[in-house]
Amino acid sequence: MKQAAIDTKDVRATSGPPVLRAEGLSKSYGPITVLTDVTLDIRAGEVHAIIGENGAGKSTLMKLLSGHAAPSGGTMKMAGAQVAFSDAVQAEDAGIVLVHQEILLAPDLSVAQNLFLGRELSRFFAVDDKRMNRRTAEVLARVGCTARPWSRVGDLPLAQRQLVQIARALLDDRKVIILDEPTAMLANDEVDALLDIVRSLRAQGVAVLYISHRLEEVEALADRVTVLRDGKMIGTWPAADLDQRQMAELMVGRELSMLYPPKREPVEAEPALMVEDLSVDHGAIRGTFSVKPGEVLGIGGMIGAGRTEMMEGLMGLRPAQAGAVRVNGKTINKPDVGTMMAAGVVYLTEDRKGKGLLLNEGLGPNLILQALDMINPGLRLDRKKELAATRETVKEYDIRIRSLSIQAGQLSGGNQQKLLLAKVMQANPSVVIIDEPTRGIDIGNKSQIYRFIDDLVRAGKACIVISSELPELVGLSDRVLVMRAGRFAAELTGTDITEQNVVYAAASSGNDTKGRKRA
Amino acid sequence: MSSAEIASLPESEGFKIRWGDLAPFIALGVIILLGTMINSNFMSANNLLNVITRSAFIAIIGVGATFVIATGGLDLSIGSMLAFVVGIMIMAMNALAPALGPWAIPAGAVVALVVGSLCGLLNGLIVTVGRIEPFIVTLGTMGIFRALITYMTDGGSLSIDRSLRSAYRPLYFGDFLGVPYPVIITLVIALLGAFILYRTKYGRRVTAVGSNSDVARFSGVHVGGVRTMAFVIQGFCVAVAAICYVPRLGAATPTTGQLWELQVITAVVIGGTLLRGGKAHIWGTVAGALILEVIANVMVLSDMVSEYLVAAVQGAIIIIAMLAHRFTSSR
Amino acid sequence: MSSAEIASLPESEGFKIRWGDLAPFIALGVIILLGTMINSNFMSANNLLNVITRSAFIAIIGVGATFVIATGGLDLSIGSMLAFVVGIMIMAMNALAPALGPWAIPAGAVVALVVGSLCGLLNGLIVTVGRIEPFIVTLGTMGIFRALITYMTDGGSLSIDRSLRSAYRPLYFGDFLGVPYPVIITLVIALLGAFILYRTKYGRRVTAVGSNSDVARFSGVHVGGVRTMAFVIQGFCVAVAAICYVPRLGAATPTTGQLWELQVITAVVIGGTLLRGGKAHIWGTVAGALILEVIANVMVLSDMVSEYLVAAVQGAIIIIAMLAHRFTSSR
Amino acid sequence: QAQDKQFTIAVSIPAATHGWTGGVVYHAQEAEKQLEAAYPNIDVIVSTASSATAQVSSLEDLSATNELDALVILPFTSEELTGPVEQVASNGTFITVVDRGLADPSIQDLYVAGDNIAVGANTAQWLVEKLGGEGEIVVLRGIPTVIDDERIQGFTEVIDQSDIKILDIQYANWNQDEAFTLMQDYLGKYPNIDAVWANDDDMLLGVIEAVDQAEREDVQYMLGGNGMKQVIEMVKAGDERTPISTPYPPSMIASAMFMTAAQFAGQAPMRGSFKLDAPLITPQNADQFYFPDSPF
Ligand SMILES: Nc1ncnc2c1ncn2[C@@H]1O[C@H](COP(=O)(O)OP(=O)(O)OP(=O)(O)O)[C@@H](O)[C@H]1O
Ligand SMILES: Nc1ncnc2c1ncn2[C@@H]1O[C@H](COP(=O)(O)OP(=O)(O)OP(=O)(O)O)[C@@H](O)[C@H]1O
Ligand SMILES: [Mg+2]
Ligand SMILES: [Mg+2]
Repeated sequence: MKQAAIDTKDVRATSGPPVLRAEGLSKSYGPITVLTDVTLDIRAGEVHAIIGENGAGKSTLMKLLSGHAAPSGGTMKMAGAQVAFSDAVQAEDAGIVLVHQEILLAPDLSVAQNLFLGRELSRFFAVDDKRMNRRTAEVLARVGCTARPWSRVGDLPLAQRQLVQIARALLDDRKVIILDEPTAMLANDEVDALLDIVRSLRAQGVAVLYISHRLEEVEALADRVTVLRDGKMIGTWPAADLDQRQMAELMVGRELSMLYPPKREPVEAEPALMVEDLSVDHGAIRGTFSVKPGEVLGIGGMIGAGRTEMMEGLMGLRPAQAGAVRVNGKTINKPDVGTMMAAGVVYLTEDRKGKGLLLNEGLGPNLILQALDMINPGLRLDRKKELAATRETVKEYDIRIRSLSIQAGQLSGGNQQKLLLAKVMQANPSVVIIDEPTRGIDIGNKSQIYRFIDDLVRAGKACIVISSELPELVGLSDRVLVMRAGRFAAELTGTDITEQNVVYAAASSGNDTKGRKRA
Repeated sequence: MSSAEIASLPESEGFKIRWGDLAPFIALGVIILLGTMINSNFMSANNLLNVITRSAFIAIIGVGATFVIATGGLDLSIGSMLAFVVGIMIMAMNALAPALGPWAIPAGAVVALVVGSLCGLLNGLIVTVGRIEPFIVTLGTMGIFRALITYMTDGGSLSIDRSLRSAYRPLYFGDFLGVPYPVIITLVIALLGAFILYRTKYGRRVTAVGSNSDVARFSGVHVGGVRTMAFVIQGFCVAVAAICYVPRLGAATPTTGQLWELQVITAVVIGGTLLRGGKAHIWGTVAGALILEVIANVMVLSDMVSEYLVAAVQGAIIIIAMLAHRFTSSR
Repeated sequence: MSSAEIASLPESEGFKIRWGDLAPFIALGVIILLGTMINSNFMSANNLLNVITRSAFIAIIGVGATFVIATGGLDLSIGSMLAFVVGIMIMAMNALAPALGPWAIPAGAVVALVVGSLCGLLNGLIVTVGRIEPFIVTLGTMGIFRALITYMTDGGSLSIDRSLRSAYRPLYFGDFLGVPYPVIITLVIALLGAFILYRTKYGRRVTAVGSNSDVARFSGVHVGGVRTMAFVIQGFCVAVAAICYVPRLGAATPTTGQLWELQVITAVVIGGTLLRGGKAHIWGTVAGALILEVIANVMVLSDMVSEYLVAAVQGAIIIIAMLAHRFTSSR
Repeated sequence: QAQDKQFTIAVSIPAATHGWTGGVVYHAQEAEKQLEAAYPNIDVIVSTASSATAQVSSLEDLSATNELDALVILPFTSEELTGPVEQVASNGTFITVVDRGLADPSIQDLYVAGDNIAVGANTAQWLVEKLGGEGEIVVLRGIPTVIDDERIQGFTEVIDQSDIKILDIQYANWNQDEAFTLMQDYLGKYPNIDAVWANDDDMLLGVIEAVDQAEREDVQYMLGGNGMKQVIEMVKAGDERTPISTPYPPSMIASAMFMTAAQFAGQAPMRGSFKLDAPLITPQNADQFYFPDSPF
């Protein structure tokens, strides 16, 4: 996978002194224990990968190490001396910085303002914007982010925001840098750039804690691997001793079956969804496409190619006009989420925190929000049905929780994704558009989601999958459309669907997402 | 996780009553206790009935305000809107009285409900279609309604026809099995509000919109519609309060309902509804209205503060009550 | 705007002025145009100077309110706080006058600044340490300050010593090179506010806290401190307004500054600052204060509307102005 | 003065925020119509203001944009308006002050005064007589302003000389609702109340409602003030609990306007002070104080 990223594996001595040592760390939220007795040491100049299933407690452990949460038990030592961080700032002062799995930036501030928040540079009494912008531009360039230092963060695409977060961690010299799923929102080029950065950090003697569900990255990068399962530590191994399959099995605690289901036979049918000359954001994005029942249509392209915008436009979530939209032969005049859903088309957003889930609501309200009218024919809300649907979903989608009264925001990232998927499926759609289906999903659950999509399509439904993860796109799709700069650049079918072809089509006329016209 | 484990997960329902949600009721209890200690007359049936009956207005309007605030809105026009609706209702009743006799009262009430809902609709449409901050919109309509009632009363007062007065009076002063009608009406409105908020699809959408309007939009919720409807509910509740209000003094004046908006919003917030939206407590609002009314009552009954300082003590008590319930209920 | 265009722009700064940010100034222009058409006297130098001078109060307090609102707070107590500070200042000046003569004026002004800042500190501490909604806290302190001024004036009024009157008067009525002092003070306060907000670390943190307080906290920003400081700045600005206020009216009464909070918040919001925090426009606030004052002035000059309806027309104009600039500036 | 010259008279009064000021606005507007009809060369500009600050602003606006020959003003408060009116007077404008005198009386050319102290004192006098110099009473105050202050002052000065005890005194902001609520609480607090003084007829209506609801027989007298239409009707009808009121007619603004206009109509130059009496309104003389068309 991620071909470009994987070169010869650099095996390194991992006997440096521990810069940070956790002893018997545990964490509970009220009666719920999410982490028990984790002992771990992190050495200077190593890349230490933490892997585990969704909800295993990886992010929680990282929050403890970086002062974002206080442990319920256990101790931490730096260079032999016991430390306790009362907040993230203390940890940062001690040289430990965490890049969150979720985006944590102030949307109203500029990139540079976010990067330097809390430690602004100043001259006399005034902040020195020039210098901060200059330094921001430098780090942004280093992580391969094309955003400008003065762009408002709230206006940036998710991937760019992720890079900004990483850039923030690189601004000062650190002893320990923790990256919690930094690549989940990135596509190939950015991932490569990031891996290079991690390697150079290691070369400078920085300890990097690295969390990823992309095991190929772990294999390519890590010196040691620690596996967590159900909040417990399974063990730490030199990365050289494990291959991807072994890692996966250690995480899941059982043998894994095939990742991708076998491809289906091509079907002959009228398209389930037909979109003619859709024009989004005043023509910045245009395209015609259709998908048949029993087909998975993959949409590839680089970040910023306009895939998300195209689908949001189709659903009436941003200004758009279409020549024609037909669902199962029926013409839809003015598409919006409601009418599209009634016609059988649903869209699963890539921004699960901002646009997908009500983070401070429980599972039930989130689950049934979209399909309220279908689940409840009258005006009344049937809470029994809601509860039943919630229980059903927790089981069917294997959402790992310890109490049904948990809030969506308290779920681990991967479990949030599953809840979101379950939410759009409540509407019982015939066409499902999924933007980044497995963002932040562990390997065991990935195959589960793939199987889920396969079942769906075999049951005669149609599926559009937008994915920046090439193996996924290739492994799932019956047909792939590749977008470049707001237009469809290529259509691949059958054996033409390969990672190389997608990459080539996505980038062929140069790396020019910048040239894209915006209104 | 095995399915056996899932089945054994605790029921979510039984879990819903949280300590924090009880805070306004506890605060109410404490203030009542205080009142009892300060003046022995406080606990007299008569005094309690007076206070509870009086709180009906703020409570009824508060139910509507809970909807608006839960969607992330705010309505500053409610006090003036009340005055305007009262004015229109009295004019309608007076005009209909010669023809309909006492039936002019229900007819006027219907007029009030329609006018109130329309006023709410106006607010809602300007906010959603015009996409202007509710604060500004309702500050504007506050001025408009207030000016209209001043105009309608010529700056003086507009009283209900004598012939209707005695037939209408019992709606405020009468009771059913000892429970004053305004209290019954408050209960009905609060029950209805709670039903809509907690037991209907619309209620779900209200909290969804208030909690994250983008998520709601992406889930196919018609955000503008939900918001507008909340303002309409608010207008309807104002009209119900107006219907209970007229039999009490029988007149509209330019000062009718002045500054009630602040009282209503305070009641809603004391009740545990978040001003930024997404969380709504109908019964908390009712408790909040009672708290305000009881504090005012206790202030008059107690002999301790100079008349100049009543407002200060009242303000301080509200802050202290909030502080107390913050520090008792915070984990 | 295309990214190509962005790239061709010079350095960052050129980017900051957005079309939407100009909206309040355009609205101001339109309303001035309207005023000119309605009454030929509107454009007279005398009238314009009066209006601009008068708007100083709301503008100065508005600068402080911009800080509070930018952090996601709200201060309803400003009107009463003004009255309270005016009262304390007059008492201080009168007490010092026999000893200090005209020097009692600057001494009293210093007292006012200290008292104002302390009042703001009080609000800020209750909000941040007590973790209570600013709406409730400042509603409470609004009652407290109002009661205190009522107490201080014994329900009547408290006027400044005649001996100080003439020495103090020029601060409102005088001018420097034709520019009235209140206008100069407003400019200084707005410049200072803009500098603090846009050019200092503290200002950065103000918007960060309003935009996302969690992020700010993780970044080592002392969120409570920033919020509290914003309230202190608000208190300071109220005191500055009080210093300009006294020479104009010479007395404090229990109704001084009543409902100014609504005007100030309106000015801030019209100016483009978001009520939810995270975005602040000092100069927009100043324009907003001018807009409100010009509308009131035009209402007085035009003889077209019944006295009763002035408030209605004023409310309608504000809404229409907001609607207009929404629809002209939307993308 | 010559008939062909145009005269401008500005009238600055409080906005109609409650009953009495509503009456002021009404009478000012009526007088404006009558004056302009009677004297084509006189232009009357009526301007209302909702606070002292707004009144100062409107004074500035009026004098900046018009050549004012006369200003008729009912000031919000004495102290605050003194300076600004002085400013207007310095341009040679004829100043008529209504109701509340300025802090510096030399500024005003004509003063038509209501006597708020007398309103309180006369009512108190009557009460002392009726109650035989002893008893227990409660008082409702208006909005904390000079008018309210003066009335209360006049009232308490007289009461203090008798054995009547003022049980309680609280603000009800000249608002019917608040008066109703406050009276309910008074009734709950005090088992015996001989009389109530509401200081304003608007509040009196709320008080009566509360007493009626409580069916309290001990309350012998409920008195207001200002001469509101509804209350005069009660007085005329010989109501036992409200047999009197005190006039504080909002029409004084109209009188002031007519007197001011007389300066320019040429017949009668008028200067000096005209103090309106606050005689008791009794069933016998009530007709004189009854204006069925006024909103107040
Ligand atoms: N505030 C909280 N209250 C209760 N439970 C919580 C809270 N935060 C996290 N949890 C629970 O802790 C467990 C571990 O979550 P964590 O985010 O550490 O998982 P993770 O290993 O990072 O998973 P993923 O790969 O999906 O990101 C989950 O079951 C989650 O629901
Ligand atoms: N170059 C750019 N400059 C500014 N905003 C951009 C740019 N590219 C994309 N965006 C914004 O990012 C969001 C998502 O981007 P888009 O739909 O183009 O990405 P995509 O092709 O779906 O890629 P991915 O979802 O994998 O990030 C949209 O809101 C879009 O406006
Ligand atoms: Mg995680
Ligand atoms: Mg996308």
